[in-house]
Parts: sequence; structure tokens; C-alpha cells
Amino acid sequence: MDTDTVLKTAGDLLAIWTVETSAPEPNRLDVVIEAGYLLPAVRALDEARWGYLAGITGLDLGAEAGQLEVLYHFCSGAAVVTLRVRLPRDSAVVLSICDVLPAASFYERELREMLGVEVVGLPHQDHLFLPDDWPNGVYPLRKDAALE
Amino acid sequence: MKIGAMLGDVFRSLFRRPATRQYPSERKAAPQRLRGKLHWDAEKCTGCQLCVKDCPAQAIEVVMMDKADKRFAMRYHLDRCTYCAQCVVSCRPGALSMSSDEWELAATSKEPFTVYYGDEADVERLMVGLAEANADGAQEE
Amino acid sequence: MSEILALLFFPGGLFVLAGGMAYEWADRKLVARLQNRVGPRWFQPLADTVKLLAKEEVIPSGVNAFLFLGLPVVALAGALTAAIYVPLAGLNPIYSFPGDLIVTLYLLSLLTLCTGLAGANTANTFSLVGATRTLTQLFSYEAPFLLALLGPALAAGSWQINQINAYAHDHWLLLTQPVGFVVALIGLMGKLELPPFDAPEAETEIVAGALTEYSGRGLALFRLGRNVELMIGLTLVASFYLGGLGNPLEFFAKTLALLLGLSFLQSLMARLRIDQTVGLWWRYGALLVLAQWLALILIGGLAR
Amino acid sequence: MTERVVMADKREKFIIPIGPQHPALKEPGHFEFTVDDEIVTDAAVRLGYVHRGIEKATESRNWIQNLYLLERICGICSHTHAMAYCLGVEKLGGVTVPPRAQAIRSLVAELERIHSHLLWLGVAAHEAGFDTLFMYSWRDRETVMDVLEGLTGNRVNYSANLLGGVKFDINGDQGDTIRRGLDFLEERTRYYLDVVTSDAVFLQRTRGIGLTTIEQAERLGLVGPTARASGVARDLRIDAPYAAYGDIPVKIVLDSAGDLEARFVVRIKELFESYRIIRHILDHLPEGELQTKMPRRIKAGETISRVEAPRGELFYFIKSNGTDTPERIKARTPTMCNMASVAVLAVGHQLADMPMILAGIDPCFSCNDRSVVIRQGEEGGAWTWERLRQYGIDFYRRQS
Repeated sequence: MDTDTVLKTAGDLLAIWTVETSAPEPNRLDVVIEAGYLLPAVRALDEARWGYLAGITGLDLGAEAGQLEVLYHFCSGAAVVTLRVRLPRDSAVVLSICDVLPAASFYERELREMLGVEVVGLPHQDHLFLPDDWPNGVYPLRKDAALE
Repeated sequence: MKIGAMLGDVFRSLFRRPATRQYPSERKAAPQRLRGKLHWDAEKCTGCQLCVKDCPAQAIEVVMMDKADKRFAMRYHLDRCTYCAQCVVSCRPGALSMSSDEWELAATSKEPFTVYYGDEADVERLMVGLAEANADGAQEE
Repeated sequence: MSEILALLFFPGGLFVLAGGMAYEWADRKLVARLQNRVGPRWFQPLADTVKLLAKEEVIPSGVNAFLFLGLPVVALAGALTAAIYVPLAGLNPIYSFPGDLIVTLYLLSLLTLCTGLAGANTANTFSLVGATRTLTQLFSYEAPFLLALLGPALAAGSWQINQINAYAHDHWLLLTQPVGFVVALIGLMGKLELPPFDAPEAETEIVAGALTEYSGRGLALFRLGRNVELMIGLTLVASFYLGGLGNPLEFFAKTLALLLGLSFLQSLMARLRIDQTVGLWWRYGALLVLAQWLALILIGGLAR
Repeated sequence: MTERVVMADKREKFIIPIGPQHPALKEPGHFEFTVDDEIVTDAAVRLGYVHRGIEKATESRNWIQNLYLLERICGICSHTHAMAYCLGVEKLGGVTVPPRAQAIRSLVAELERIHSHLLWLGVAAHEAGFDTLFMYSWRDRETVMDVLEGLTGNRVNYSANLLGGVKFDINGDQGDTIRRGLDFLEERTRYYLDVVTSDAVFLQRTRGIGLTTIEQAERLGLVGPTARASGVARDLRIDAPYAAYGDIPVKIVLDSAGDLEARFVVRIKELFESYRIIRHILDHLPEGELQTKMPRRIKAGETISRVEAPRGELFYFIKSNGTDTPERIKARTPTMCNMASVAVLAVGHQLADMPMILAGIDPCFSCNDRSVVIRQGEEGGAWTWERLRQYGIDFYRRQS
């Protein structure tokens, strides 16, 4: 199967939850979905055995935009499908996808620590990377985090 | 399945010199491409500051000494340098180069780690200025 | 007077300590060469010992200080006492009495026991696991090792080391009891916790095993004890199986040859897990030696 | 003493901590293995001891400076990181890199794979207490280190990449040196393959240990040789060719056993594949330039760059906002994927197998930890860094 077909399959699988799609590069498909539909969307990919979770990226869109964006990258061969979830910056909450994909555990823990996204249902809530005495409410990868 | 699969190697080693190279009494010639201490050619420098901008470790400072004469001096911090040679690539006039045989740069004091390049008088001026700045800084603290 | 000199300097006491360090060096050097490395210089074990003796001995909290300080002394004392019954340097043992072989073997086990107790005495998890493994290993190799050294005793019809040595001088027991020789040699490796039997002190799992909390003098004494045991062990095996030890030249040639064999075995094998060690000894070691005993007794009976 | 006896009787948790400083770990990580006698019943992982804040730091450096910062995420697969970053930035900047530069990048990447796999072979052998194999494999690894040093000028952090190309060319002499090195290594590799598949004592420590089925491997998200040893046919050099790999036939190395032995076999067989690829590149080195001009400001946009590092898939997400510094760079390293599996695989194994299982995934902690700060003291967290520092200062005051 060539990359285009693979991407089209994913697009079809995700169609019901899709808010917006774009193809920034020939081998990529970005699908914006509502945070509430994340779990069914991930499950749909998993059940169709479409690719694997290659990583979760958290983006801080800045204080003006007031939003965080969480990117779930799924890869299948050369094709990359990114589920993009936008969250309000001051109450960023997302459901954990660990139940569907255990491999996501470390990525979600990193996301929680670095960007302050609350991941509901994540089995381990303790620090993975940051020190134990790290102050609460300081998220290093947010744009306004002041680190000396 | 066998026991002692490495017997051949082990036995041969009895009659062979150890592979350990006993540096520093035993030295291997440094390769031609080794990236060692940075050198600066005052004649060629145009003062474009590209090397300063591209240096990932802030190891280079190019200071304007005489605007009319387009004369510069350079202060180079050996201890910050990561020896990546990006400055050599970035330098269009080719004023920078890396030595392939000056690489044993360890020292017991900090002074040798700051290297000055340029006209002697300029370097002196640079060092005096620096000493004064340091003194001021110390007073402020 | 001469007895006291013999005890303190030669061939007991100082000679054993110095010899032990020399053998440790030889062992490390040989293994290094077999691994194509340079290895330590000749004074390294001595330098280590001097350094350790000069260092502060930290007594960790939560230990019985009396035991903590006393165990290394007992361990070294045991090893040194064992030295007076064996034909060191090919000379007659300083003391000898019928049955001293058994005493020597038990004295040699004292070091391992002390190591195990020392580990159990500290509150460190690595030490505890190390202690468990040390003692487990002790119970696995001890019986086969004992049986392997009793084989020559059986052949010589004596439990006295210098008599067996004298008997072995005319009989190369290596040829008549090859299984016993192999088991004794490998048992010695188990006793000294050399690879592949170094699970009790496997650095990649439990740091330094039972002795993790030891530093300074205590560690120096344990190390010295082990060095002495290496020398005594080599002496015993060489004297019983390699045609006896009659003079210093014979002593050095035979023990060093054994040491070379030991270093080959050390460098050829990966570390065995503790369950594999136990399995190896009881499933093969003990049974083989017993089978050989049986054969010896049967042949002896038939010949008579 | 009495306390502990009671503990053992109640069958309460007996926890063996491994790390952050431990001889089994060449880099700091912290594992807590709950053991019942010698059997591990539970395991927990704690990372971040070498978290250096690199992802955050990239946002305050320009594109060129970041190349060298990211190269230092990992000392072993430094070139792979730099290459993934370069490929991504070049894609964003709309720059086409000359084929000769891409070929040289791939060549250095393969040399790096050789050095990484040989390094791993030694480390894994050492974890199993097989120091002889460790010493010999590292001795032979010097060959490839010398080759890399001669080619790039450094043994680690080769600094071969530039945005828009590579720094150096390969001439005929160097090609010959590389070929000679490979011939020697190939013979030695064959020998090591024989040793790890036939040495009875070593096999006792690897065969059937750390068993991972293909389902588990996919479920836990394993990548690289660790996944391929369980039969997961995934190799980016084939699936999504980058740099010069589009022109190079790469054969995937698979094994279905899924135990430690299979991981040895897969990594060693990958060495042969690397030798072949390097010879292929040397034979078919395209002529042409080494660099193209790269804009200092990169067009706004996002890109994803994926590269097969020695340890598995390396994933870069790069976002530019049109200035000369990036908006966000996210690096997801292969160890991140594999590390989570350790805690799962550990349960039910002997404590003695832990270092081997850990080494089996070829963990690289520096790769894993990229952001922020120094760790506080262990043992109940009684000592913060400040307190430790203060103690140090006071100690030396008292001395002087």
C-alpha cells in the first residue's frame, strides 16, 4: 500500500470526529478533533490496527492564544497522522489513552510534567523526569516558564 | 553449544601484546581532520560577527578596536568551545581555522583557557579593559 | 623460638600475607593478559591494602559494631590459622596432627561464613542479598569441595595433610582421580567467589554484595583473608592432585600452573546466576565426586 | 536486624533499589525492584537524573546553534540526532541537499550504528559478568572509533552535519581505510555471533530471558532492534527512507524468539548489514557539492523528521515561526519507547537477570532525559541539592 492510500484509510477512519484536516506535507495528515472525542478516535485507529503511536507533542500556543495543543503522532510506514487536540491553557484536561495504548504512558507523563496538561486516568501521577521537590504549578515547557 | 567459546582469543592473547595504549607515554598521531584549538587570522577578518552569532557555546568574541582602520581583536574561550567547527564554516573570508595538533589543552589554572588574538597593543587594551570591568563588577557585588 | 619465627614470618604469618597479595596480583595480571589488557603493576594489591588500612572505617548506623569490627578479624585469623597446617612453599607444615585436613577445611570456610554474617549484619539491601547468596553458595560448593579433597585422603589412607602430601608425591592423583581434581579446582573458584561464581558480589546487580558497607580496615582484612585463602587453596589442590609439594620450586611451579588454569576458567565464562550455581554443584559436582568415590572404594576393595 | 526478620516474615515489600548511581547503570536512572527472595514481583522506574532542559533551551538559540545542542542529546547516537534535525530543518526551509552530502550522512550514520552496537555488545556482556567478551568487543570497537576520528575529526560528537549539507568529503584514501576497518570488523563480528549463539554458559543467561512476544512488543511500543528481535518488522531505513537510504537497498534483520539471545543476534546481524551498506555507499558515492546555502530564517511551519537511530526510531517534531529561532522542537528518543517495557518485563524474572533485561533494550538515559535540573539526594529525599551544596561549602570552610 502506498502512503496516500494509507493516509486516506486513516482519514476515513477518523472522519466522524474530524473538525478540520490538513496535509502539511505529502506523507502527513493532520486531523483536528475535539478533546472529548480523543479516546474513540484513538480506539478507532487501534482497532483498525492502523500504525503505532510514535509520540505525543505538547505545544504552548502562548498566553494570547490562551491555548495548549496536544499532538498525537501515529505512524504507519512513511505515513504520519497527527491528531491535534486544542485545550484551554488555564484548565487543560485530557483523557489518558493508556487504556487503549499502554505505550502512551511515558509520553503522557512527560506531557503532564512539562506542560501542565492534566491527564485523567493516567496510572502513575508521580514525577518521571522532574525532581521530587519541583514546585507545583511550574511547567517548564510553557512559554512563560521562567527558568534560571 | 560449547563451553568456553572464546578460548581461541583468550589463548592467543597470552602471546600477544596488550591492546591498551599507554597514553601519555605512548602516543598515536592525531588525525589530519582533528578539530583542535581555534586560530584566528586578523588580516582576513571583516568583523561580520557571524562566528559569534553561530557559536553554540558563546566561545568567541570579536571586538572592534579601530573603526576607521577596521581592526579587530578576538577573545576565544577554550573552555567553552565545543570544537564543532561551525565558526570555521560560517567564516566567509576564511579567517578562522582549527589546529589538528593542539588538542591537549588541559591546564591547572583558568588563565590559559582565555586566548587573545590580534595586535599586541590591542590585546593589552582589551585585557586592561576587562580587568577594570571585573573590578567594577566586584565592587557592585 | 624457631617455631614462633615460623609462625610469624616464614612460612606462616608475613610470608602468607605477602604471598597472598602476590598471588592476587598474578591472578589479576593473568586475567588481564588473557583479555588483552595490561593489568595491574606488581605492587597494586599492596598499595590497595596500605591505602585501605590508612582510610577511615565507616561504621554504618543500625549495625552491631562489635560484630562489624570483629568479623573481618576472625575471617583473616581463620585463614591464617589454616595456613599453618598446609605445606606452604613446599616445606613441612608448621603444625601437623592426624585429622588436620578437616580442621583446615573448616577454617577455610570461616572466611565465607564471616562474609555472610557481615553482610547480614548491615542494613543495606545489597549486603543482605549478597549475604544470602554468599551463604547459599557456601552450602552448594562446600560439600562437593570437601568430598573432592577427601578423595586423596581416602587414597592415602590418612586425614593428615603432610602424609597425603607425601603419598601424593609418588602418585599423581590427577591421573587416577581426574573428576576430583576438576571439582576441587572449580570448588576453589566458588570458595573465592571468582567468575563465573561471583554472583554473591555481582557488581552489576548488588554492587559489592555482602561487603558493600565495608571500607577501610575491615575491607582490607577481608581482602587479605581472601588472598591468603587463594594461596592456601592452590597449595592444597596442588599438593593433593599434582604430585605433592616437596620443595619451594615445586610449590611455585605447581601453584602457578594451577593459577593459570584458574585464570583461563575465569575469563572464559559468564557469571552464573545463584540458582544455576546451586544446580551445577548439586546436580553435577556432588554426584560426580560421589561416583568417583564409589569407584575408588570398589577398585580398592577388588585390589585387596 | 530484628526489624528485618519481622519484615521478611510478614512478606512485606523488600525493595532493591538500582540507581541512580549503580554499577549496573552506566548512566543514572532509578529502578526499584520489589523482590521475593530472588524473584522480582514489581518494578518501578524513575528517570530524569540527566534531564538538561534541551527542548526548552532550543527555543532560545538560533537554528545553527541548535544543531550542536541537539547533537549533544546523546553521546552515542549524536550524529543521528543532528541528522534528524538537519533533515527536518532542511525540509522546512525548502532546501534540497546535494546527494553526495546525503550519502556521507548515511555513511557516518552507519559507522555510528556499528560503534553503538559494538558498545552495546560489550556492555551487555559485562552485565552478564562476561568481561572477556566485553574487553574484546570494545577493543575491536576502537577500529570503528579510529575510522570515525579519521573521517570526521572526533570520536564522538562528530559534528559532520551542517544545515544544508556536511562539513567534509571522503577521498579515496579514506575510503580504503574504512574498507580495511570493515574487513577486520566483519571477521570479528562473525566470531562474536558464533560466541553469543554457542557459548553454553552465556546462553544460560540469555536464552529465554526477557521474553517479549510480538503482541507485547507492539502493545508496549517497542522500537528498533529490541522490537525487531520480537519479530516487529519496522525499520525506517526501509519504511520511510531518508537521507540517501532511498538509493540503498537495506535488508531488515528480524528474529522471532524475542528473548535476550535474539536481541544479541539481531544487533550483531545488523552490523553485517551496516558493513554492506557502507561498502555500497563507498562504491556508489555520487559526485557533486557538499553543501547548499541555507537561509538563516526558516519559513513558518511544522515538520516531522524520523530517523532510524541505532536504538530504534528517533522522532523529531520541529515547529518554526519564521524567525531565526525555532518555536518548538520535540525529540522523542527510542529509549523513551523501550524504557517503559523494562518495568513490565522485569516481573517474574530473577534479580540477577535485571541488569541484562535493562541492558537488553540498550537504554540511553541522556537520550531519554532532556529537560531541567539537578536531582536531590536519595533515601527519603532528605537532602536537597541546596543542602548538599551548603554541606560542601561548610565542609571545605571547616577544612581550611
